[in-house]
Amino acid sequence: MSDQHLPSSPRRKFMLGAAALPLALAMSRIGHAAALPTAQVNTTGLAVTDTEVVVGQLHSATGTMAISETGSIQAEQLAIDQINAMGGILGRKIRVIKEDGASDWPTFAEKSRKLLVNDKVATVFGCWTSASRKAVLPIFEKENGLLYYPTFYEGLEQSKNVIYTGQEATQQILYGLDWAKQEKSAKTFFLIGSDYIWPRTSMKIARKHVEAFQGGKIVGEEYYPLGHTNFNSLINKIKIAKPDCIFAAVVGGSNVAFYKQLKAAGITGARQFLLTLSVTEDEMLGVGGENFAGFYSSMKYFQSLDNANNKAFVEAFKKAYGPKAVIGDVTQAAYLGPWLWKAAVEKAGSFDVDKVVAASPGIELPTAPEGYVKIHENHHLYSKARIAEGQPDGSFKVVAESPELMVPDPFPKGYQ
Amino acid sequence: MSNTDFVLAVEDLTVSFDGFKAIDSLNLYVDRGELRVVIGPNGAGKTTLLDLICGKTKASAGSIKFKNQEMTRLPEHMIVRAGIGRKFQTPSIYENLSVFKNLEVSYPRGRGVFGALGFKCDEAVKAKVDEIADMIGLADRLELEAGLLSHGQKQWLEIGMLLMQDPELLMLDEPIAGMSARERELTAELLKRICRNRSVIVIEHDMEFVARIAHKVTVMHQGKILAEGAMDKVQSDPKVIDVYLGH
Amino acid sequence: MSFDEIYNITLMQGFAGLSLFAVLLLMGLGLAIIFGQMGVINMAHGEFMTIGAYTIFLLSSLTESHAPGLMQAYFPFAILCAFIVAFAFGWLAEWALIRHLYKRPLDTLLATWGLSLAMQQAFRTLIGPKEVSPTLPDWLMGSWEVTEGLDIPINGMFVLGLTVLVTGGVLLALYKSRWGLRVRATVANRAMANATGINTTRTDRVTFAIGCGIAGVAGAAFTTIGSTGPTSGSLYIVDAFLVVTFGGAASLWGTVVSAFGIAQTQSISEFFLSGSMAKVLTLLLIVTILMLRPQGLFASKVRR
Amino acid sequence: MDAFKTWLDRSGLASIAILAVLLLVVFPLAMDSFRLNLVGKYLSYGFVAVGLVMLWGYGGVLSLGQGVFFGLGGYAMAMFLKLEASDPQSTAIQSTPGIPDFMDWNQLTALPLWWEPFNSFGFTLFAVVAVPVLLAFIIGYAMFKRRVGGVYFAIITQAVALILTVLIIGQQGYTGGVNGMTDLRTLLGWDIRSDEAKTVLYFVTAALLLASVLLCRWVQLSKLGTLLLAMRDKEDRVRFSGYDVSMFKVFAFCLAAALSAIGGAMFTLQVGFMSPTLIGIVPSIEMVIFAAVGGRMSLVGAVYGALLVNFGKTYFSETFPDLWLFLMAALFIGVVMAFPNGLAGLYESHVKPWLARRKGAAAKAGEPPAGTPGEAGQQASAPASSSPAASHSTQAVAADGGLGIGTKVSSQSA
Repeated sequence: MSDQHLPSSPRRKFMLGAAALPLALAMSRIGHAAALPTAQVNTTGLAVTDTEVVVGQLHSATGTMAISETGSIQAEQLAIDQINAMGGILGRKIRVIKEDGASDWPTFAEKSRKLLVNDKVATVFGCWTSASRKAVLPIFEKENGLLYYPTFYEGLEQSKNVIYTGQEATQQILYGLDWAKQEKSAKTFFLIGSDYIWPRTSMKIARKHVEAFQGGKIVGEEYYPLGHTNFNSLINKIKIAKPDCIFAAVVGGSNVAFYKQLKAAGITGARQFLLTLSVTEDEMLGVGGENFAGFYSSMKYFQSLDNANNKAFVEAFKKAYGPKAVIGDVTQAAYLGPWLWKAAVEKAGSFDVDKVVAASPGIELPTAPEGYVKIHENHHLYSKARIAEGQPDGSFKVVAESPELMVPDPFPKGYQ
Repeated sequence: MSNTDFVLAVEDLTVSFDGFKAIDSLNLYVDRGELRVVIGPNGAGKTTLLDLICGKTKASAGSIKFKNQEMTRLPEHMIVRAGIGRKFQTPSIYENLSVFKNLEVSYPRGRGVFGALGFKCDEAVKAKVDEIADMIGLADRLELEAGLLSHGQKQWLEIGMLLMQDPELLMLDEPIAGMSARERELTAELLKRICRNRSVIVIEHDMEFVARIAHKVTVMHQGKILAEGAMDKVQSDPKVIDVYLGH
Repeated sequence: MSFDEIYNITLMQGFAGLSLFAVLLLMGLGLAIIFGQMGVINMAHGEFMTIGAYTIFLLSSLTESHAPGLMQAYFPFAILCAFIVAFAFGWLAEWALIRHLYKRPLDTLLATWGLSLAMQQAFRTLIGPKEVSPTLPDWLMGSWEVTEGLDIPINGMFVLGLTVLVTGGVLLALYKSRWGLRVRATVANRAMANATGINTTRTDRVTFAIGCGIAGVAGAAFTTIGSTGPTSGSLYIVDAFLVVTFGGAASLWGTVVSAFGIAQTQSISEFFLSGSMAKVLTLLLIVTILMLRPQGLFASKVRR
Repeated sequence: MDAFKTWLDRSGLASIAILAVLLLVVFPLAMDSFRLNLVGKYLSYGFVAVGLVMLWGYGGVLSLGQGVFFGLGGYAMAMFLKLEASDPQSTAIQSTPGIPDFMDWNQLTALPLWWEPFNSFGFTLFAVVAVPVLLAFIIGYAMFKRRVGGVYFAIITQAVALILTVLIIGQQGYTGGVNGMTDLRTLLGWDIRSDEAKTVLYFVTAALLLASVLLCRWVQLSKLGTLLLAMRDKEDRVRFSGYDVSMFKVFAFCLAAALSAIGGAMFTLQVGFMSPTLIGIVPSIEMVIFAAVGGRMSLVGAVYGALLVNFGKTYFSETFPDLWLFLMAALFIGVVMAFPNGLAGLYESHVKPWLARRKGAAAKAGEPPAGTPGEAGQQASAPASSSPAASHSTQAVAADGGLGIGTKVSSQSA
């Protein structure tokens, strides 16, 4: 995919979107580079030359997580290509070094060290699972690198060296639960998750919110091992508990099995209200629209979002990766990474990690496909929460949107 | 069961494989210093008998007493340590090790894990190896890789490995199979020397050889003892003749 | 809770156990044949299942785009194709790899492991790294509502029926057909079988290919209840191994009993405990029994 | 005899010495701190491979659960480091300061009792080895006493690996779950994340590994080593020579477990975290492949195998991101099919005869023709005599190795 194939309209929009930057600077690249010599924009020995800046991309292209991470790889690449087509950052083209984390946490650690220590990359876009992020985090902190992390996650973390472009748990959960109470009159909830930190933390927050703030009741809470494929016993327990709402955070291969078996047991959207934190358009490919129709998903982004930014983004994405390509929440969040970094670098006038980090809080991106985002002091994004209903053709219909931007709160008081 | 002076007292021994009784209420007594030969047609249960005595096969019923000590419940290595040595039908030696190593490994010291770790090949071991090598006629072959020995030499080596342990009862399954006439003669000599201070049970088909070495002969048939006694007496037993000719 | 509800839940829970039994048996069967009859550990078993699943996906896509009218009918035909495709790849794998390693059974394990890596990457390259979802005929979806509140999953019944069919077919073939006779003769005494004119090389190849073919059928059937992706096979392989190990490897009967035991233990404990605890409990039980009876439930009785 | 033995000794030691020079001198000089740390990580897998040589190559028993012991050793070390990293000051943000972060996330309010001993470094060092060895003893005793071996043993160890993974992931309040134990910082106040620390840890790892190789070599040369080999080929003969065969296998299993555990502990120290992905079936099989590539009969080969496969993995995945899995698969299959004795076998069957031929050609004149007709014995006793005849013996050995028996190859290479 090369820059000249890009449709002109998104390019113009993104140029506008790089808000702080005067148009003239972007157009006269050489003048810009001369105006900002490498010695000035790079004082810490990063891989930045007069014409080029090197960044790293660290996802699983192989192994079990490749299913999920492929979308992020594509979106980041798209954003970088678009930025390069606009003339790059501070007059320098972005060159990407791709590393394969291979769904293996020690490999993530090894590759992140390689990117930071050997390749001296200016920033890294990468990771998907919490485990991979936890594995690389000490390395980013030690080597003072910068990571843009795209996945919605459990929170309970805030690092100088990470910008979290997905939702932390409260942003994703609280609005959804309130909506469930108001619109669906849900009073009893059955919580189901895969057995690891993200679902457990999410469910802990959900339980607190339902019990302490909504006066609702949790009638069941269950966790199943990752990769579990048989949910018939669980489904019977749900049938006994008869919850108003099934609140689910099942991931990976289990996800598909869960929805196929729900459908087979007669639990469909028509008969039961289900709200999930873990089904995006990507998961829908495997689950199949017919198995999820009528269920609801709580995310900050859906491919069907109706705004100009998103239309341009979807068009560019499909142009690059084929008409059948789909965009899930994390894919969009990954797409934000390079743009947020660009904005911060340009605001800082430097590639130095410390300066970029210092410039980051307050960075706005009005061109984001999800609408508008802004980086909070705590390195998470202000963003809106949305609820969408699964359609039989595998798409989502957005049915609700939080009126205000949700403030990121990775260490929520009262939910610990 | 009774206390006896016998080295080996097998009483009412029975083993069945899926209902087939390979050994059927068998009684057998072996004296100290005796060389007993067990003969019988194929499938009579001779090898199974040795398997039972050395613990390779577990008995369904009955008792095996060695020096008045019950053996049927002991694991194989304890039976060996009690003083019963067993040579297999096909020579079973460590083909990749030298003759010396083969004998050394069989020396009854350092049999535990840590004993084996700390085992030193001292003068006593070497002396014993030399003594046995001399006895089995392999004194000039000590450095040879055992796999390169002739078939007869392998048989002797295995006997030698058993002798390293000074067993009080030695059981040999067809020790002269595949040997030349000259080797058979030497083996007969060897056996005679061996049983001077221990008991020996030999399974053999070659009647000439049996006549040469046996003190006493036991004839087995279908898991039972058909006849027992001196060679000439057994040979003239009509039941024995019937079994051998009938098959 | 009313009596009716308890009655319904009990029935549905009983069926849950049965359908898990069917799943476990179907995934273990191919492995058990290859392992039990040939002593070969096929670490690529999961990938042969994936081949079956992708066959269904490809055929469903083809049917959808070229002959939408046949959507209701393609599935049984696709399962047959899954068997044939997996059989063919199994045949190929035996010819290229396995036959050179019969004297070194542990090495087959390493070689098939390499094979599974290559197959996973091939799926990723050829079909794509993301999951896919074959369109299933309507009659396979949803539940059969016997009475109000009593839903029996149709896909569960389908898998159960298929398992019975395949298991019956295998047992019949093994004990009644010429092939079965040859296989059993080869297992009992290879040299003798050769001497009596059985082409053991061919017998091995067919046996391995049949094992892979059954894996393909399993994979195909599981598209109704689980995911289809490059690494889907790895979701099943471990359970499949446990079933075979626990059953005692040498006998198909053992595999059946072990699948039943594990399925019931897991299904019942999942109902009364939390999911993760149930898994741990089941596994601990398996290991404890294996410690006491390491040869598995149904060890072949051999004279040693 | 003595001449032969010293020759054997020396031959083993020579290759270990070359390895030592490579690890302690060449690598540190040739590599930057980043690559050296990577090698250090690979070497921690080397422990497992060395253990497998003893268990699989010598003992004839293949375990597919070595990741279990690697993991237990690693977790024991990680628990100590995690406690040290979780002092009340650095965890002040938690609801319960002073306990590891993942416990706090899982609503634990006090350190579980069984974690307490891991506050002591001495106990931790003891536990690193003792816990895995105890588990290996229990499993080994139960299995080997009942004469379970071969393929079946392999599968059962695999099941154990699976169970431990599920347990650790399921009990995340106590173990950190899928994420494992991360963010380990200091060892007795010494920052293990600094470059100097990593270099020191590399040398410690390399030295420990060399010590392990020497230890194993010593075991191989003892009567126990001879017995292990003997058992592998003629188990009944060993049993009926009065040895409790099962206990020797248990010993080999425990030895391999202890080595794996040390490797795991060194891994934790060098990489800075421990996670269940290192315990399961996949890493366990990979570790077997390290040993297979290096040569299952050769201790030094196993170390080279671990290095080579991991270098290959790193290099291929950096250079051919789309193809690397195919290349790795080809490597595994190729080694198993074509070189069952791995690199060491290749060396024994091709390089060594070639060297010997070159040497032999020079010294040929004046030597009597080796191997008198009908007496193959002359050949086999050759290793005891001087070098020219050695070419004959190695050829005999090579043929043997090619058949996959390879015992002789083994007893000569460390």
